[in-house]
Amino acid sequence: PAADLTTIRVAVGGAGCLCYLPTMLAEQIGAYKKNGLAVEIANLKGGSQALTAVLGGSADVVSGYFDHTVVIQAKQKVLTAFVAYDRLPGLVLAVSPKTTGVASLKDLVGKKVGVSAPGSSTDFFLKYLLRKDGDDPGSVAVIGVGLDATAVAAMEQGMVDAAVMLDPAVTVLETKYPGLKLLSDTRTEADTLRVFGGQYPGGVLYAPPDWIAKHEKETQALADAMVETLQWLHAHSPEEIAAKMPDELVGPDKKLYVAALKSAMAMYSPTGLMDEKGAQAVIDLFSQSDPDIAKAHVDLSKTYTNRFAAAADAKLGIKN
Amino acid sequence: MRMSRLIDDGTSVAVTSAKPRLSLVTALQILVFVVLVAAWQLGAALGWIDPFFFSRPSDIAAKIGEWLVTGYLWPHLAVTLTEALLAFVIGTVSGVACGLAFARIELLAAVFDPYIRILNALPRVILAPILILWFGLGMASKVALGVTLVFFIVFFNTFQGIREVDPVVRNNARMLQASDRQLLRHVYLPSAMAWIFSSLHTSIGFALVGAVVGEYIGAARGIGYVVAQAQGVFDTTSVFAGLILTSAVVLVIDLGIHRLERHLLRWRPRI
Amino acid sequence: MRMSRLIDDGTSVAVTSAKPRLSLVTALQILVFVVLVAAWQLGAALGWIDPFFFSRPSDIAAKIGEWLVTGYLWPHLAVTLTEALLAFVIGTVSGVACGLAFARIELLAAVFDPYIRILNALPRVILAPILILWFGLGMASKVALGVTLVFFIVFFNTFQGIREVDPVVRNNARMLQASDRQLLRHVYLPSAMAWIFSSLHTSIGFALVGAVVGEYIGAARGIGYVVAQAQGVFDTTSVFAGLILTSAVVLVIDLGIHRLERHLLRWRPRI
Amino acid sequence: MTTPAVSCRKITVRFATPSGGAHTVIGDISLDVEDGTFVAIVGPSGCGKSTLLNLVAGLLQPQLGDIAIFGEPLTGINRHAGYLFQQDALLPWRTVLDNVMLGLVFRGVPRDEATQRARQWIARVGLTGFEDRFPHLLSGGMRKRAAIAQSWIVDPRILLMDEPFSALDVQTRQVMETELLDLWQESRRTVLFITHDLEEAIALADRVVVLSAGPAARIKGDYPVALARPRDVAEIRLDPEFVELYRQIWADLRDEVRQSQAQGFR
Amino acid sequence: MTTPAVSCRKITVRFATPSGGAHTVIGDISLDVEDGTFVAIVGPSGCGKSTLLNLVAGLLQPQLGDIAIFGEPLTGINRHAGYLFQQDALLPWRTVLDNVMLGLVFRGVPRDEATQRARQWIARVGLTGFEDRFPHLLSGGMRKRAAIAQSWIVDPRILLMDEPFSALDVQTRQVMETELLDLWQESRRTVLFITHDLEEAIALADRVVVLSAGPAARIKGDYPVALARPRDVAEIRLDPEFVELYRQIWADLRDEVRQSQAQGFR
Ligand SMILES: Nc1ncnc2c1ncn2[C@@H]1O[C@H](COP(=O)(O)OP(=O)(O)OP(=O)(O)O)[C@@H](O)[C@H]1O
Ligand SMILES: Nc1ncnc2c1ncn2[C@@H]1O[C@H](COP(=O)(O)OP(=O)(O)OP(=O)(O)O)[C@@H](O)[C@H]1O
Ligand SMILES: [Mg+2]
Ligand SMILES: [Mg+2]
Repeated sequence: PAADLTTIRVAVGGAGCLCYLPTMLAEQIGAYKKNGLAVEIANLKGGSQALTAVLGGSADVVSGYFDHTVVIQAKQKVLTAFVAYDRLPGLVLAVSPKTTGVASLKDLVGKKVGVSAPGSSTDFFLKYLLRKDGDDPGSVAVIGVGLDATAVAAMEQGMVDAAVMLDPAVTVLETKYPGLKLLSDTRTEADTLRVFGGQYPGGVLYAPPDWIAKHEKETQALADAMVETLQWLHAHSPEEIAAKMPDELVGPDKKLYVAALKSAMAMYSPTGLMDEKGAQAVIDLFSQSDPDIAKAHVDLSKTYTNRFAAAADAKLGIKN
Repeated sequence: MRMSRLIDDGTSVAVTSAKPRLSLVTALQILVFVVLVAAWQLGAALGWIDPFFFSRPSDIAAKIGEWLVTGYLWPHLAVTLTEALLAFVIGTVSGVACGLAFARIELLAAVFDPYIRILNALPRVILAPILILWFGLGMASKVALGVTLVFFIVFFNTFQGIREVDPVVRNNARMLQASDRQLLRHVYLPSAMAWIFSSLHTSIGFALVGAVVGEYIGAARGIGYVVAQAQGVFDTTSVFAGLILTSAVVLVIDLGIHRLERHLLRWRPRI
Repeated sequence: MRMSRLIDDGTSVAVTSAKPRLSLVTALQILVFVVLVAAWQLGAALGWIDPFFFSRPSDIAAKIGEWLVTGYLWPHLAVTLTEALLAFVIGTVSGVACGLAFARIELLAAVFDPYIRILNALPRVILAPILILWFGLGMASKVALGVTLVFFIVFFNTFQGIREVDPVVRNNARMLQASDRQLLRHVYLPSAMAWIFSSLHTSIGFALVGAVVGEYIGAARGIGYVVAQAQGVFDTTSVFAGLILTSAVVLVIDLGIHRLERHLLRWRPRI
Repeated sequence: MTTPAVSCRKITVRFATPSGGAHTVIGDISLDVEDGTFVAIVGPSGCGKSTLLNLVAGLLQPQLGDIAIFGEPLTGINRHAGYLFQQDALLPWRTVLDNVMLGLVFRGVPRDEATQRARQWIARVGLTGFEDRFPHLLSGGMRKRAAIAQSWIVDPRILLMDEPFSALDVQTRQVMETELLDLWQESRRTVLFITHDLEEAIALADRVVVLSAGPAARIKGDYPVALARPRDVAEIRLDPEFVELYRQIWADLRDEVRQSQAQGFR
Repeated sequence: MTTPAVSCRKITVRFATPSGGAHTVIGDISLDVEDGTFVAIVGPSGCGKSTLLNLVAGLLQPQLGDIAIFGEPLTGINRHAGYLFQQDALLPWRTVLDNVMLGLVFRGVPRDEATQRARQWIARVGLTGFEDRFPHLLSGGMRKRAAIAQSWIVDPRILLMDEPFSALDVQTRQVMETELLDLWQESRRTVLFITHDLEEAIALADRVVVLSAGPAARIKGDYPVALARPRDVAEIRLDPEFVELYRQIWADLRDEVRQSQAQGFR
């Protein structure tokens, strides 16, 4: 009965992004309910807004990118991730179909490159790639183009020469322009390893440590639900997953959704555990890009805990 | 153009430049609608308009039909309308009240004038996260956003409307020993009424904008939420369907305002 | 309260309820400012206000100082102001023109009335992607967004202002054989001037809102871009610094509008 | 016979009442005014005099009947007429000078010439020194005089005047009356002149039309004034013919006013 | 000696001119009005009559001099005065009935009683049947009559009237004049009455004050009218005493008007 369920308010920074899919899928397959939770998902315009909402107390838990827990430490706030459901970041650096002559990162110098918003994970990702390649990040003009239709339009019309994008936007473009040039595709493990030298966490559930301390039971239940969902996810085909998702999240083009899901499947972690190397990679990346974060000496141990996910794995008998 | 409304007794002569006839107006309105929609549909069919970005009228109609049949839309619409109406009422009442106070108390107006202008120039949408902070992710933050839009529109018009009062009429009431309250009620408010109503037409739209944008930035339900989600999955049809439905509803509310205006301003000479 | 402005010749008697003296007003304005800033700073120091969300006045001032010294801000400010001013001018001119046309041509008004209201009720921010699609990521899309906000505010007020013209004055001009153009220029426009100016005060703010929000959603420069970047890395200080600076600039523009208004409306009885 | 300047045939005007009924203000009036005649219209307050002038000006269309101006049916504004309104009708956003020259500006007279002619007219109505005042800074009588200059400067073929002199003191009024007669004598325009002052009506007009009390006002009497021209508006009131005419019309008018009062007063 | 109802001491009023200078309208006027007297004020158009009434009403403060009402210095609105304005001053958003009862409503008279008294007054000014009309649907004279009822109904101790009857036809005017005299006879209020009609001034008043032509108008003459009361406003004009007084004041006034015209006209 609903009365027995604890209500948890989860803020998502853009529910349409496939990177956050497990959050919604858990609701659809009844994983939250099974674990005694009633989850209310609020959709926010971006990850930073979701984070702000949690810090301000209007939501309990964020389903968002892990890197925010790193960035926020520079502001003397601590947020702790307790389930990492993406083991790859899913960021793609694609070249506009209108632009010719861009074959490598070097060719981007002096060009306009779109990111979802200046200062966002996509922005940092771009700068990290450039720096790693030995280019000056200041040599490209960064333009905020959002994540969805705006980004697609900007690429299609050649308003930007390249852009960092996420799915399903990448798949939309790939379907329309089959030969789309991708300079980096971290939806694949290979590219992720090449770029970051290890797994690199994308979407996680995180919350303030004192909330976790006060809500051990609920946190564990969330972790349990999430790991169950991940297991379910890997046990089903993209078509079956798409069938479970609500229409408004699948959108009008089911084929496209399934296609996007296919390329995203590798992204989802089967265990919900954080890879320490990956977490450290995030800190390194951001310390390089942002002097404030470098100064803050981010404490890795505060940014995540594998305690809950490990317990969930144990319950389900998953071997790590 | 006539000096006043005349009674047409049927046998009468033709009257020059009368109000356009209702049936003609309706016919033209429908014509405009049909032309626009047909152009859109045709443009999409011929590939001039990319349906990926602009959808198709037929799809939108189908989507609206689907929503109405499944009842998917009602709870979202109800939330958005409640927010918009609350924002409208709160913004209007506070705008009129502050407009009155500022117009009547010169010192207040002089001192706070720059502050009001600064607030009016603040991009509220950027402040939305702060509003969410204060008011949470529920209705309150959307209402607050709407109020920040409505307030200024109503405020500036009320303020100016009050200052437009005919000084002779005002002096007449003062000589008839109207108290300050009575002056407000019997002179300033009725005199400013045309101004206030003019701002209401703009602000009902902005109240809805506030609600929808607020939901768009962060919410768990409402039209803005629906639209944001649809935008995230490239469902342009739903985006347009949501926008069109809300506009239609505002149109109905605005009609109500128009009726009220006609009643309250029936004392004015018709032009 | 006085019927009209009197000349004060120094030797004269005390005049009741004169305009509040300028120095007093300035003093009070500064007082309000100081109290607000002090409360803010103190609140932050005492932990009542979380500087993470609201920053501190001292930090904001330091940030503004830094921007001014390094010159970081100027190009962004220039872009935003250009966009806002363009939106303001285009929106105002088209709003006044349409307002005039609608007020003068009854059929036009009757037929397009519902369409104007629907457009007014559309949440423009959601349409921003479409505007970007049409106008690109440069200035044009921001100007367009600003125009969609300014236009309606000016339009509704102009429309109403024209209808408020004193019928006797209008008939007098017609009997003096004013052509339709002359009627517009000599009667309708001056008569609607107070209405138009009232809407300008609101719309200069909205022009800026349009520019900043447009940049916030997608741009390579401008205050909105700066603010979006700062918000992305939780740099509240820069967010507030950006907002405050733009507001200050709007204040200056609004002052100019106010001057112009005073000049153009010098014929009115002072209350 | 020449075509009359103004010809009203069986005019009826009704207004809607707030309660939804109809209020017949003018009931079946026919009136011809020959070109070049000076007609004064008198009648009780609220009987429909201004309404009649609005009809001739083309600002109002009758429910029944036709109006012809110089033989042409009147549609829209009467392009031959100048109208001095009963109410304040100066453009409040124009100075006295600009207001007075307005009609000339509308007719495309060059600015210099218009200014010069306006200054002359301002002098004739005694407002020299107030050229650059806005209307709200003038006294009631001064506003009226500015309006007189405004309507006379364009020298219309038909001059409609609604109580032009009632806000003026006796002396100023005589000056203005003399001015009007001089003007009329020169150019022989057609004048329709509403006044409450019967002496003024007789002193100025060729013909005095008495309207009956409303509702549904009719023409109660129509008196030719055969007094010699040119007239001295002050002296003529002592003329025995004048006195006799006054007595006649007054008797007529008094009945009307009594009736109107019987309907309205007490 | 009793305290005067209105006492003006060395009043000077200046207005700013558009060119930035000062225009002295009233120059050093002193005027005492005893309680219960009926004072008529005459003077050339634009000399400052309305300005003087605004001063007494407390709507305008003089640059120099003091005004006392019943011995008390006047600050702000004059609470003892009712004011019938020269311009249209009815509330346009109120019907005739609501306008007339406004003063009573402001004073807290119960609605029923106020309505009833307003209806009586509407009848007295001959507007029965027009109670539910808005002002813009009335003729000029009807609006003026409604305004008269509006200002008389509250029966103020001091009644200020600025050309109340000039928009009325001769007969209605006589009715209203008689009405005013009756009212005044009953309650002996203090009346300040501006008119352009010298006959009216003498017929009604205890005292006729002649203002000089502006700028800086002064009191040119102050004539007591010793005619017996009660008076018949129609008959009294034939009284030899009346005629003599008229001649005297007229001579005085004519000089003023001539001077004002010399300054302004031609
Ligand atoms: N626009 C209108 N709507 C309805 N009734 C009107 C309108 N204008 C005038 N009337 C009515 O028509 C009648 C005649 O008005 P009109 O102004 O012609 O009178 P008038 O003879 O000029 O009176 P006065 O001498 O007082 O100016 C009045 O009863 C008035 O109430
Ligand atoms: N608000 C004002 N500002 C400047 N000048 C004014 C103002 N009001 C009146 N005046 C000037 O004061 C003078 C006297 O005006 P006032 O209205 O008192 O005249 P009046 O005697 O009532 O004339 P009338 O008989 O024409 O009504 C006029 O010259 C007028 O221009
Ligand atoms: Mg009239
Ligand atoms: Mg006056």
